[in-house]
Amino acid sequence: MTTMNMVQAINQALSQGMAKDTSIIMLGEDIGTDGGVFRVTDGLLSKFGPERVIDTPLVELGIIGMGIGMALNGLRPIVEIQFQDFIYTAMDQIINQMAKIRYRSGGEYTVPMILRTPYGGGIKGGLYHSQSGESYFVHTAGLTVVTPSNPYDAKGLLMGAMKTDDPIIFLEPKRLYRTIKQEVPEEEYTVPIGKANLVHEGDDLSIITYGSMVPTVLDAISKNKVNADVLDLRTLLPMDRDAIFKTVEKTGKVIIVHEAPRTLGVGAEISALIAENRIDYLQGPILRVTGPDSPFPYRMEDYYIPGEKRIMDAVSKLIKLR
Amino acid sequence: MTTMNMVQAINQALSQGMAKDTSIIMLGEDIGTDGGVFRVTDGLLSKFGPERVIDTPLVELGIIGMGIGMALNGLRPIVEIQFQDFIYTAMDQIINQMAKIRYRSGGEYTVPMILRTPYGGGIKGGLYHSQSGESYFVHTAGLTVVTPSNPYDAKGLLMGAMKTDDPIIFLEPKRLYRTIKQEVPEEEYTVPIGKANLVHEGDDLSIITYGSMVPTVLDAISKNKVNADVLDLRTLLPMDRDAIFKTVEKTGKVIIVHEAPRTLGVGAEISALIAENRIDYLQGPILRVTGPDSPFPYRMEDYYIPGEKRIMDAVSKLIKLR
Amino acid sequence: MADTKTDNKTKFIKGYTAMVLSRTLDKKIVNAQRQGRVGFYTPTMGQEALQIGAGMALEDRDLIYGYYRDVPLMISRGVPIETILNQIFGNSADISKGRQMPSHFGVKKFNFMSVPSPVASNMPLAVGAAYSIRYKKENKIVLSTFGEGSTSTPDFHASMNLAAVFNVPVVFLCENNGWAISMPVEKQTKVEIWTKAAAYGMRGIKVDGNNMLETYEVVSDAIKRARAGEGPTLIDAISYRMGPHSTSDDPSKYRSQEVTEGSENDPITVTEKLLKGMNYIDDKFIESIKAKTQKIVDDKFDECEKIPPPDPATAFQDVYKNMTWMLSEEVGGIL
Amino acid sequence: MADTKTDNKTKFIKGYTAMVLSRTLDKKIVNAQRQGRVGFYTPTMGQEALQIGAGMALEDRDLIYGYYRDVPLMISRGVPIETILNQIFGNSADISKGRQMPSHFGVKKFNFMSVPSPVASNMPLAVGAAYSIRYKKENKIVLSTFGEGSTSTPDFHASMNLAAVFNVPVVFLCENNGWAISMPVEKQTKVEIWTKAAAYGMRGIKVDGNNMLETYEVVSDAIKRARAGEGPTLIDAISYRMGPHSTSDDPSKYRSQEVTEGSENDPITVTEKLLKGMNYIDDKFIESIKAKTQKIVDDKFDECEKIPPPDPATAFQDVYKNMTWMLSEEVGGIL
Ligand SMILES: Cc1ncc(C[n+]2csc(CCOP(=O)(O)OP(=O)(O)O)c2C)c(N)n1
Ligand SMILES: Cc1ncc(C[n+]2csc(CCOP(=O)(O)OP(=O)(O)O)c2C)c(N)n1
Ligand SMILES: [Mg+2]
Ligand SMILES: [Mg+2]
Repeated sequence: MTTMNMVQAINQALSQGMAKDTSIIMLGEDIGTDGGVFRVTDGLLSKFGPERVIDTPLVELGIIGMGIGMALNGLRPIVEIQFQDFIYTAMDQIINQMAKIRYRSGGEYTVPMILRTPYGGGIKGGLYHSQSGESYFVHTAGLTVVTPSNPYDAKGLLMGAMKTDDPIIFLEPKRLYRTIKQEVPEEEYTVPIGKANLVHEGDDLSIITYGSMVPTVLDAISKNKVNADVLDLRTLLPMDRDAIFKTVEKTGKVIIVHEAPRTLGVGAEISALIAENRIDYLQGPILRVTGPDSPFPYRMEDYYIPGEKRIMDAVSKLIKLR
Repeated sequence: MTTMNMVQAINQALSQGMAKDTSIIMLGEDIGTDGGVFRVTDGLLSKFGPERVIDTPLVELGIIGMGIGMALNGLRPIVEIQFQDFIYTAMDQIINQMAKIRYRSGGEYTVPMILRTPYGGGIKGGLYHSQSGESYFVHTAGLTVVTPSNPYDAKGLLMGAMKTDDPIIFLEPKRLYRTIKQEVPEEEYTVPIGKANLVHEGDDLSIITYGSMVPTVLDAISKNKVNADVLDLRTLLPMDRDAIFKTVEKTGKVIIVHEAPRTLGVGAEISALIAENRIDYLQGPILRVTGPDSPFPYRMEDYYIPGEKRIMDAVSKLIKLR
Repeated sequence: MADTKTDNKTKFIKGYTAMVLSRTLDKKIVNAQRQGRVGFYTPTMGQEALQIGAGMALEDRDLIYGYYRDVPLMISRGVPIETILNQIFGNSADISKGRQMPSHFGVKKFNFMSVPSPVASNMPLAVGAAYSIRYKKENKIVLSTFGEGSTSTPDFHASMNLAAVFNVPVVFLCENNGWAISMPVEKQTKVEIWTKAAAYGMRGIKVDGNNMLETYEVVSDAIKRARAGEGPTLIDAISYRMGPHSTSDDPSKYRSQEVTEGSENDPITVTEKLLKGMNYIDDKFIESIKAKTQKIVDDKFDECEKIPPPDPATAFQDVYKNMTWMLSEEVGGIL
Repeated sequence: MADTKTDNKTKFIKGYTAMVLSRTLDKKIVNAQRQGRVGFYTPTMGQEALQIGAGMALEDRDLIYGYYRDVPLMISRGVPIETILNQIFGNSADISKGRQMPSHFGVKKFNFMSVPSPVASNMPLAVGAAYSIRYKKENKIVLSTFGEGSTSTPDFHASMNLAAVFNVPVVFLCENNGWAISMPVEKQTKVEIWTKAAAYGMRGIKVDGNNMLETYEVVSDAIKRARAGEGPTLIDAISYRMGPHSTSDDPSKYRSQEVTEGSENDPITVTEKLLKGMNYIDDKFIESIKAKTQKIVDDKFDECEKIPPPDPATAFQDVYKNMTWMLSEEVGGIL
């Protein structure tokens, strides 16, 4: 066990994965000599050489497309996109290629690859270095969407992703890159993809969240002594329906917290799943505490990202019922 | 009044709009000489000339980007994307530019433009000529998303869009292009953007739907004598919350029908809005009848698109309650 | 020398035979579409010489990242016409399980990558595959095909630059048929396509795509260089789209037909003249091969047409290795 | 002749003064960032000569579609440094209302279009604006700037081809500072940037971007052609990014500094030498202008720093002309 932050945990996962499996190869802008703008790939170039840690020209669709082609010919590429905000330039490659090749080829061709990218606000990045665009991927059948909320999960989910035979969008909450330190095993381990994690137990209500918002939620409830289940989804597609239903059945009161804009944010799907399948258990409205339906502001980012006040407003509303 | 199909109605709206307002200008692949692959722009080149009806090279991001630049300099461009399936190549221009310019410029710059594109299945187009990608746009603050379900609305909504000062995604349900004929006024009129249309009234339950699925729903309920409210949303962003709540309050039973995949389809947001605001009125689960979470198949498209059987299964489930 | 000559004779006659098969099949499918027996098709008429010339230059182990107008290329590679027809019908024998629109082939056994509709989107994949070939020290190259209209796309630009920068073993074959649906190449871009290669530091070369032999030479040379680690080439193979863009298209709206079947620029006419000039074939051979081919095509077409559609349940498999719970549930409600 | 000479003298001295102001402001902001007084910044040091040379060639009515490293260009256009500093602080006097990250300017009054982060994404907009200029018969041209790394993007390719095909009045100024974060231009693409113009049938030209006068000439010529309807030009202005990519970047990880302040390739040194050689300026002038400028920058910086942040409520306006009900509701819960 070593104490690590998320950057170190991801770096170690990459390093261990690449050491073991020579079919793993990395591509991205500034990931080599520079070690990545967030230093996540630091040291990998010198360990694995420029054939496996590839500094690429500035063209997201090209490097994702190349990754797909590598995957089709037997490799397991890991592509880094510098900021999730810039991924839209490659959306056709993601939606129409990466996600649909297994299907359209009748299962003849498969795309075992990982697309890593930092997302979310909190670093004073304004409109284009703060977005939480997970919905665009979660709506896309064929993709698997994962996001860790702590160093342990980051390493374990990434090691799991490296063994998966379908394309994975691995969303890294950049705000948490260095804020949480945790004991992380030096050895290899996997955290199962598709399984949520009940990170706090309580009887009064359920808070369902993921990624960057998990520490915020945990802080808010511990500070305010809220007796809540807190479910960290970890995988956004496919979602762990059983874990969601279990906590709903237990508490009957649900708050969903995420940073992405509300309209068709991931919370909409969680809410709809509950309203479709567990409505009889509900003792109140399903509340969403989310980023507003606007672009992400620079100076006022603390107003954008849900914080204690808004979480507690929702908690109070539900607690008051009955 | 003339009897028209949707192609004719849209063509007339474009023609009348362009005749009146010389700042309206059109761009797209094959929209000029060829009149568009669906013939929607037929005759416009000869009426308005090649400076205003522009046949472009094959590059969606370029023509959308050009449209934005035109809008910034005082024009009202209308861009046609040949199939919605191909729009992802331009997603960065749509999400990061078109939708965010008013905001990021502090309101100094605005983008009054329309992006028209046919969507949905039913023409044996397989994976890449059948997609219903509205969720990608509905999740994007800054856009307005409109989809007509009949020729009358198509003309009226489009004429309304031409007078709007923000970017509009105008989704044309290609399956309905020629299947419905209707009386459409020759003169100009607008159908308000942001307002849903109660296309059928009934007391037992509410079916909320839009675009290509409206005729299917109406057929199913009339054939099976279902006593339902049928709400045609017409605008998907922003949604007409009041109309949704009104019918929910009235019937307490809700089915949402759309063709797009279920997970984070527009139905998720409708369901979440109801679960958040009108849960006390509900007498049963909120059901979704949608396309499955898979790409769109060629040969088996009738299994993909929701039909009478699946709609009636949901109706029966709700009717049985109480 | 004598051997090369015999080799060439066999090769070219095989090429010509493939051209006849392609053309016969093409016309058969187009006619069947008019009768409502086929849903959709993108005719290849006019592009046989360049595709088959290129196909002849490839080894079986080489990878093809093609596009929707590559039936002659598949035929030259030896893909059975049943495989092609089953895809056209989307029946239960179709490799892609009836999922893709006709003309969107994929046959892994023949190293022919599954074709997407968004034009040029296969190109970056070709570059990645080529990179992986070198990384794995495989003795293969990648051939990537696309139309001249597709050179305007993001994917073309990305692929050209990446292929050049990484110096990977890929050959880009632009099937320049003069038209992108209704858009003539002159309005697509102001320069000749092959000249675009220079913008990436890549070799670019133009070839008469109606001449199977010349195309064969030029593609062979590019492949030899790629195999030797000398990097990618862009080949601009000039031909003419003799048919409509697709069976949904009416070219009379935007052009007058410049090359008709049997006219002197029809690549089949060109090839017949060439091979006759070399005394490789004669009129009798031509006549008999055409008749024989027609019979084969007619028979195979009828056979494949009879094959039942896929089991609807298969329409929703292969989204992932294992079906998600959402899809299982949804499919449960559908079937 | 005498007049032109006087004109030039005034113009070039003004240009030099703008360079000094740019450099002084740049260093001020970078230092302030190190002290935690500024959130982020992309230094422009090294690119002053080319930007101001270009700026001098423009008319006020011309439109600029620039990028995040264009402070000198804004200064040469006459944008007050308060406007720039208020954006850097994102305070309540900022035109973009504190919404954008520092360096992402936009000043409609000066026809400087709001800057996005995704590189090159302003370029297609520039082409559209240029089209609309011609359509509306306005006597304007568009200048679009971007870095050399941005030539690898989809947006560059799209814009170059569309501008050439439609022959619109746009000038593309590539600010070739040799680096895209850690990527040297030699690894970005195998050719010189200006040669890429030929792939689109566009004029391409290289210029010493450290030479304000040469850049002015070359840009003026391109603008003249654009204004005369002779179409677009790609200008490859060679310079060097003397600072880090941004205040978050540590260039020592990937390069050794090749041009330092005051060295012979520093564009300010180059310009001083040139103008001294023409007897337009002397050391005394240089000294006094630098001192004066420093004072102005220090004062303005302090002034702007004191301006309070925007009212939080404004953070959520301008998403649409009228606020949606969703956003009103959400903002209600936030404020
Ligand atoms: C990205 C994208 N945009 C639009 C289309 C619609 N479309 C299909 S084929 C075609 C023209 C392609 O022309 P070209 O590349 O020359 O190939 P050809 O059909 O002539 O063989 C267009 C515009 C598409 N398939 N993909
Ligand atoms: C589409 C996109 N991808 C990645 C980035 C991250 N990024 C910001 S600047 C930059 C390098 C740009 O280099 P260049 O175009 O040469 O301009 P310079 O910064 O040197 O002035 C990168 C990769 C971005 N802003 N946009
Ligand atoms: Mg073509
Ligand atoms: Mg640069």
